[in-house]
Amino acid sequence: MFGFAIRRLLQAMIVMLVVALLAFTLFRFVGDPVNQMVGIETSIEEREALRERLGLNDPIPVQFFRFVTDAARFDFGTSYQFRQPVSDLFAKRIPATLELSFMSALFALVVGIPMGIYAGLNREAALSKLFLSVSLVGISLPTFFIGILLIFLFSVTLQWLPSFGRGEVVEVGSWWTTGFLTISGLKALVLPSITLGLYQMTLIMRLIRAEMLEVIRTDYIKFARARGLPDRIVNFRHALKNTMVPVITITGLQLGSIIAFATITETVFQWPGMGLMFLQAVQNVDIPIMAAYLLLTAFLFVAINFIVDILYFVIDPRLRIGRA
Amino acid sequence: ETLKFAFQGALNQLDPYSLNETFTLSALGNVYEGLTRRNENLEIEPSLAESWEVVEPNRWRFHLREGVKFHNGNDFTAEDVAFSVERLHGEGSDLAKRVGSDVKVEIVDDHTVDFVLAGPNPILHYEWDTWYIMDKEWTEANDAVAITSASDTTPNYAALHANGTGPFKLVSHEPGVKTVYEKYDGWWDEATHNLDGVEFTPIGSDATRVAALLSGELDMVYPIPVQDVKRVNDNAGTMAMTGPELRTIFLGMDQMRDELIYSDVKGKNPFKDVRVRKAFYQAIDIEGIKRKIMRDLSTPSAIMISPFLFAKSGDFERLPYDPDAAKALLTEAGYADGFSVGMDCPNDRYVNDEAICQAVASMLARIGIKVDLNAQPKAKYFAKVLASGGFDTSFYLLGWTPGSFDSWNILDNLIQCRDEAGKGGAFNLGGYCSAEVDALADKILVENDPDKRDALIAEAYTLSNNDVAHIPLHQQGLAWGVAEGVELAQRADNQFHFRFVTKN
Amino acid sequence: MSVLDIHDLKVEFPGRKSTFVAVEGVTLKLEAGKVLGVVGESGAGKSTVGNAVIGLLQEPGRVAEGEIFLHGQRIDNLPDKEKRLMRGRRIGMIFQDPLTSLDPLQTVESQLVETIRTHMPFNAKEARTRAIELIDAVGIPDPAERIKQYPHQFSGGMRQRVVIALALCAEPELVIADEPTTALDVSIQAQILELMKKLCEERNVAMLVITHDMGVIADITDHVAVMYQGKLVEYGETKQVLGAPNHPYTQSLISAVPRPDVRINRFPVVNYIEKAGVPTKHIDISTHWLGQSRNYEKANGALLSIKDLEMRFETHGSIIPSRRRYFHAVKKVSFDIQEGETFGLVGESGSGKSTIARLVTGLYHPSGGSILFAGQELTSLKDRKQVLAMRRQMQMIFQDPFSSLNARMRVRDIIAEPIKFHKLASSNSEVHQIVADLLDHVGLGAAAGQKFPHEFSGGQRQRISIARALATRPRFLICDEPTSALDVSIQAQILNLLKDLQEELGLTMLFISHDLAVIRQMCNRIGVMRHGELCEVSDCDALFDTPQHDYTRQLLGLMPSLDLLSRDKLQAV
Amino acid sequence: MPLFGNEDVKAAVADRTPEASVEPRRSSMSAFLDSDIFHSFLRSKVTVAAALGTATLFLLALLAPWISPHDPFDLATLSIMDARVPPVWMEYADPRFLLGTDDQGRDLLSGIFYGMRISLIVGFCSVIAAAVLGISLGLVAGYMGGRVDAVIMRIADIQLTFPAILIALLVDGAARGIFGGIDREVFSFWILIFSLALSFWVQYARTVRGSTMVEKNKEYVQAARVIGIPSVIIMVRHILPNVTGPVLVIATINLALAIVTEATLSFLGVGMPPTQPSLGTLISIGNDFLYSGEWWIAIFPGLALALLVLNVNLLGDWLRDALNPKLR
Ligand SMILES: Nc1ncnc2c1ncn2[C@@H]1O[C@H](COP(=O)(O)OP(=O)(O)OP(=O)(O)O)[C@@H](O)[C@H]1O
Ligand SMILES: Nc1ncnc2c1ncn2[C@@H]1O[C@H](COP(=O)(O)OP(=O)(O)OP(=O)(O)O)[C@@H](O)[C@H]1O
Ligand SMILES: [Mg+2]
Ligand SMILES: [Mg+2]
Repeated sequence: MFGFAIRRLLQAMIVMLVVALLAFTLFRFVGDPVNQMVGIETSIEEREALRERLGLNDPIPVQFFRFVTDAARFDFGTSYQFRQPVSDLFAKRIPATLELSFMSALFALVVGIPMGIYAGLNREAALSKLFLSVSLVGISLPTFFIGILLIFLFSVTLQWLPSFGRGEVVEVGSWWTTGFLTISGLKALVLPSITLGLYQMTLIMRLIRAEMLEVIRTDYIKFARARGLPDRIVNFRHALKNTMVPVITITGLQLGSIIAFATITETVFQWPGMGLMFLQAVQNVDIPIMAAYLLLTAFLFVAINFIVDILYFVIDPRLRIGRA
Repeated sequence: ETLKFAFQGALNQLDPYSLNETFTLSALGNVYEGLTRRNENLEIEPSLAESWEVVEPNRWRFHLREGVKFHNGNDFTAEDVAFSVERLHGEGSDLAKRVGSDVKVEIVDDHTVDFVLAGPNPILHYEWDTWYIMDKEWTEANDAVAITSASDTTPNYAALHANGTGPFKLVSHEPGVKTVYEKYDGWWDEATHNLDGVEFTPIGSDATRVAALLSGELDMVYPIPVQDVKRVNDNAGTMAMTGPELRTIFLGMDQMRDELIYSDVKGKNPFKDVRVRKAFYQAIDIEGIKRKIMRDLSTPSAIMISPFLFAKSGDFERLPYDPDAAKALLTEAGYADGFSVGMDCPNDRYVNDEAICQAVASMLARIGIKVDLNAQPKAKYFAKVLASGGFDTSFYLLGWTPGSFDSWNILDNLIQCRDEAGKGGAFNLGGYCSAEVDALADKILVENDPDKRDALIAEAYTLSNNDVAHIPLHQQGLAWGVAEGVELAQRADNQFHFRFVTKN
Repeated sequence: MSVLDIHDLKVEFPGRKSTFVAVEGVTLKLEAGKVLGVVGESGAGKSTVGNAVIGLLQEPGRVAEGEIFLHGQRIDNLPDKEKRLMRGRRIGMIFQDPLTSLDPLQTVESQLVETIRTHMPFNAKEARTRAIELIDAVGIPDPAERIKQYPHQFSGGMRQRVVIALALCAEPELVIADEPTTALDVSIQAQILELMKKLCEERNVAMLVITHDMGVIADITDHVAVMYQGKLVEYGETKQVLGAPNHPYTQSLISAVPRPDVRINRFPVVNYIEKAGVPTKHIDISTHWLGQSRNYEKANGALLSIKDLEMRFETHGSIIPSRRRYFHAVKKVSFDIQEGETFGLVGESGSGKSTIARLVTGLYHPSGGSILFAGQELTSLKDRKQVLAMRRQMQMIFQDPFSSLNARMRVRDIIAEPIKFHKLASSNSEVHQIVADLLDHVGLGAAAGQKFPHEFSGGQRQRISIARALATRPRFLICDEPTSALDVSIQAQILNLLKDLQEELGLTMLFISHDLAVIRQMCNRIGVMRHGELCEVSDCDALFDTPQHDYTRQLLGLMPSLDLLSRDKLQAV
Repeated sequence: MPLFGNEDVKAAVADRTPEASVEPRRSSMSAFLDSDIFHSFLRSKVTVAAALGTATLFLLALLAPWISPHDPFDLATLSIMDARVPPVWMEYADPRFLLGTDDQGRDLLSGIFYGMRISLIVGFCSVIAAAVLGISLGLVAGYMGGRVDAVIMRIADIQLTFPAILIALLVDGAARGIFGGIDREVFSFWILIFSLALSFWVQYARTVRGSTMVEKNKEYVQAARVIGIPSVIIMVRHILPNVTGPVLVIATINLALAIVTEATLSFLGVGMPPTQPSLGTLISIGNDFLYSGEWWIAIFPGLALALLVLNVNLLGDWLRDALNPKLR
């Protein structure tokens, strides 16, 4: 188990390094940062001087080395737009994105899992078919369109829920702001969470259904029935637990993509998270922010993957003992 | 009362000298003040300077207001003005041109400052309403004398904090998220507003911004897309304020290169032929654009400046829309079958910029010109077409507001000859060049008599119009959304000042 | 009163086009403490009977007619809830495959406890005590400790014991065992059968054993029912049915069982069982295509000579060599095979038989030792041409007829592939002819070439495999358990076919099997393997009459005694 | 020891029936019409409707140049004065424009036909590119194993950290940076396909790798190796056809996903340009007119997109269940 963790950690580091290289090289070709930093009336000499000062004229490997060593110290440089350290900016934005992602994931799981179980156990039931068809709508419409329609319905027409922002946030400790503690904060979470979670919910529901359908055909489920166990035990203790292994993998990966897809939802709802900042950075060619965002997403993804691997050990005794 | 408003872009940082951009300057203008300011009608008024006079042709004297205190309690003195000039010229300043580098500052006494010029300049103070005076002690105490530069690892204090003399104090600022202001009780002027505080949120998406107004979450949003003006007006509790803006939108053509970069015409540059430029001009149905794209929220323009900024603008007329004449001109120039040309266009900078470019493309298609449209976000667009990108364009759409509200700025930036590197008319992307116009511009700069000056300007416009140096399209309109009970002044330069607001 | 009473049972599976009748007119009786065996070839409906009794017929199957009584109570029409209460409590079930019958994510204890508590009014602690008793009763040492483990920590035999414990934990009156030992090794099979028999007697339980293995029937049953195509064709006391079968199907079945005690030239094939399609054609090797370019130089000495062959598999990879772990699958094995001879390899599962076959064919690269084929050292061949020339002379027939043919290719393409690849024919039409001819020779008929493998039965597919192997005009044929996946009756046909072909073509064969009886019928010399080592090599008869090695003796002892079987119609050599 | 699957049991039954071996071969078409898959298809009304719907939409897209009342790509035929005409059943409508026009005076109906065509072309091309890339890498990784496998799968891991949206933003930016002033009309298409393919291949690679690892241990592969057939041919001729079932399912689902993702990218401004609008571009254009009463500009393309994707997804759903041998 320990050796396994070390190995995974090593792999993760390689992944991160490659991502860093990718991020760095890609961004070297996106737009011209100097144009973003200065106003429209700055002369060409001044621009050139700034370019020199920023090290944008150094040889590429030098720039990359600087990039990696700085990134390892969580120093992603200073944002061209905001004139602030990128790490500070992200520190302020991360709570918003994580709270949104958390709520969406929660929504996806809390709604998706029971629906999936039901549809898997009652394959032919009308309600299962309804679940399946309705959930398809979730993956048939682009996220941004769903978001806009929700705003149109719930904010503009019915005026029940806010259309943008996080509402009132409360500081918890010195580095976290939460919207969970105020009414307006909670209300503000509703529409974006649904928008973001709908797609994942659909996937999770379908995945659980498919896995359920397969598992209930296995010999051990047949044997469990032959032992006369009540349906409840067969379905939940045996079947559901066995569907969990693949479900965890995919859900884990999906969580990673929730954070990435938050970009769009945050744009639609003006949610002050990392994704919104990233998209603005792309538009303004704010290279430090873009680089940091990519590294951060990659890091979150790798971390989630790591946790998923560890979860396997908890769920699947075959691995737990087999590796030790 | 608290005013909650949203703008399309963000207030990225608070240093008043680091970004010469309308919204940033406008937002900071509530906290900081200049020696002068402009009222609702954009007329120059005394602000931190109570009065000024040109004591000698090259010496301007400013009498500073007494008893003014910065938000931190420091007194405002001549020292601060001198310091502000110095800082304005510091490295990384984006507003250095507000005060020419050859201008010397002489402190006469605590509340009198002289500006000594190299030559006469009648428009010296035209842009000083957005040159904000900073507190010397505060800036020095917080180690913020140097203007932020991106390579600094620690942020400049002044980028995150503000200490001005203006009607509002800054309470908190989260870039891109929220900025909170509070009324400054010690303001020297009498407050006509009734606000206790202001909350600003940037909302990038048009639909979301409008929704936030319609749903009653915000008191004011701007800009609102022209198509939503009606909806905002029809909605109970909101209304749209529209008005003319000073910005002129125009098309430019590369007349400098011997061969166009983006065209199927090889070996020569069709835009060097004035008939081709004229054909392009006459192919454009400006009324159609006005009605269908701008929804009547635009003023077709015959010259490159807003009629509000030039008294004689009524003397000019647009070339008539006439596709047949355009076609004939093309034929005459030897392009009977038309040609193709790449067009660069921003898609998030001006009102309906991309839609205008598309419409232009289809109008030109009617006279046989195939336009390959490349519309992109402003950052990428400017990086490509401006000097830093090597003027990499053949045909482009651009908008311009003269910061000084004066035509010389236009001649200087857009019409004057330039060289390959951009010396000269730095934003004359197409590289139009006329020795006569340049000579006129030089005269205009030093002419102190307003009438003579206007005549010279009119002559310059006539010359460049005859050459079809650019194709002026229109002045775009302003459209702000306001909730019921909120009254405010909509300035034509698209600056929003809280001191004009009342809310009940 | 009998424990189980099945009366005129008919089970059908309604299908899209027609209703498939899986079982019809089956009437059986089973007394307490007795064992009833149900035999029959695959698909005869044996499992369906078992499933019908316990009420777990797979969708859309249903009992269409007839009645099932348990201790006189009718159970086939009980409502679902009562059926569930009956399962486990009154009827226990044991499935074929212990590896998949247990939930891999639950400990043995939790599975036992939940079953016990479902059926009996025990609290958790009592249930646990009983679970340990049960595990002890089925002969797993150190039950209190082992019970806390997960299924994958148990060996196959132990898992099957756990399954038995689970089936018995509520003291049912009837136990149904559906092929309870098919997945197990011979030695473990014997232990499990012994255990089941013992438990049955001790607890006075009635047991229904479903199998297609005559050995199992002969060993443990009191009565036997023979099923054929869903019908009960014979039913009676085991001794009587095996010794003097009445029904022609039973007769043919019994005659097809290979025996360790007699060696026969050919298995009597009774046409009742399966139409082999077209009768096989005789091959005249001197004129036939298969005889062409067979002018290999006669090897001086053995055709295949293996010396000190070694094979290690890396089981735990590591960058540091000292931390790598290996599994030694083949240890210093040496033997020779003479031209024209059939050499048999026997041994329990995992003893390294298949690994040797793969090493010889070049699928694996040996870790040590040498393989000489016709005087050529195989492992040192580098030139691709030479390698191909060697490959062509050696072919292999695999164990599993279902996975050894590419399901996406037509049979004629499967057979034509080696011909084309080795350029053994000059034109496409010649290839066609050869393929048709080969199909004729393996008794499928040329028309079979048009079809896909899934349209054939296991036996027929094995014939296709043989045709494919013959297509390169090989000199040496390796058969790795070619019939272990087949019913005895079909096995007999395939073994006959192989024998015929060997005779006609003068093939040399390496014949691998775990079934001593089959080996005895096929081989001239036999090697016995255990744990990767070759324990003993001797002539066929000598091995059976005077085994030298302990392990060989043990193996021979485990063979089910088939004394009961009828000896009619066997042509002893 | 073999486990008899149901399929195998059936084969054994066929074994007993004398006709099995002499039955004349049926044509593949009639065999298909008689197959279980086809019948499960007919049984599900939803699926039949989805198939019909998909076919109709594909046909409309395919025939767009011939059935569209206007040519939305021919700028010369557009008139700005026709902009934002409502659908015919509303006031101020123009009978030339059945579903109204967009902000440039483009006929929406024609725009939808053409837009669907572009969405589908982008979808198909990216799915094919992703499938080719993913299948090849998956085959090689699964068959070769060891280091090759490790490297390919790590690349896949890295890839997974970048969802399609990010990739497209990056690729778009990079392409602009590298090629300078690129011709948006030409490049957007390739950039889209490239980014979508780049983000989808992993699924194929993982699935194919998994099935390949199962298949390569099957005896038919060993038989081919015993014959002497080289690895590449074994991969292509023997393994590939046996691992395509799941690939087909992924491809269907991916087609739907690609179309939706393309729409999202258009919303973010890196999709197809407005001069060659896909459905997504049309929606994101219309999006600006949602509150101003010109709802038809967004809603009709939105409906078309939803219908298209829904139908394809329904087919994919059914295919997934139908092709899954474990569920039969
Ligand atoms: N779920 C089902 N649907 C349709 N037909 C079925 C189903 N289950 C079994 N059958 C058919 O019923 C017949 C009897 O099957 P059964 O499993 O009882 O055979 P068996 O004698 O146990 O064979 P084996 O020795 O292979 O286990 C077979 O022909 C099979 O095809
Ligand atoms: N590729 C491999 N990697 C690791 N171990 C292997 C590999 N192939 C075989 N083995 C191991 O080598 C041993 C011998 O396997 P082999 O297949 O030769 O046995 P066998 O005698 O043919 O058994 P069976 O009767 O089950 O076919 C087994 O323990 C097996 O697990
Ligand atoms: Mg069975
Ligand atoms: Mg083997």
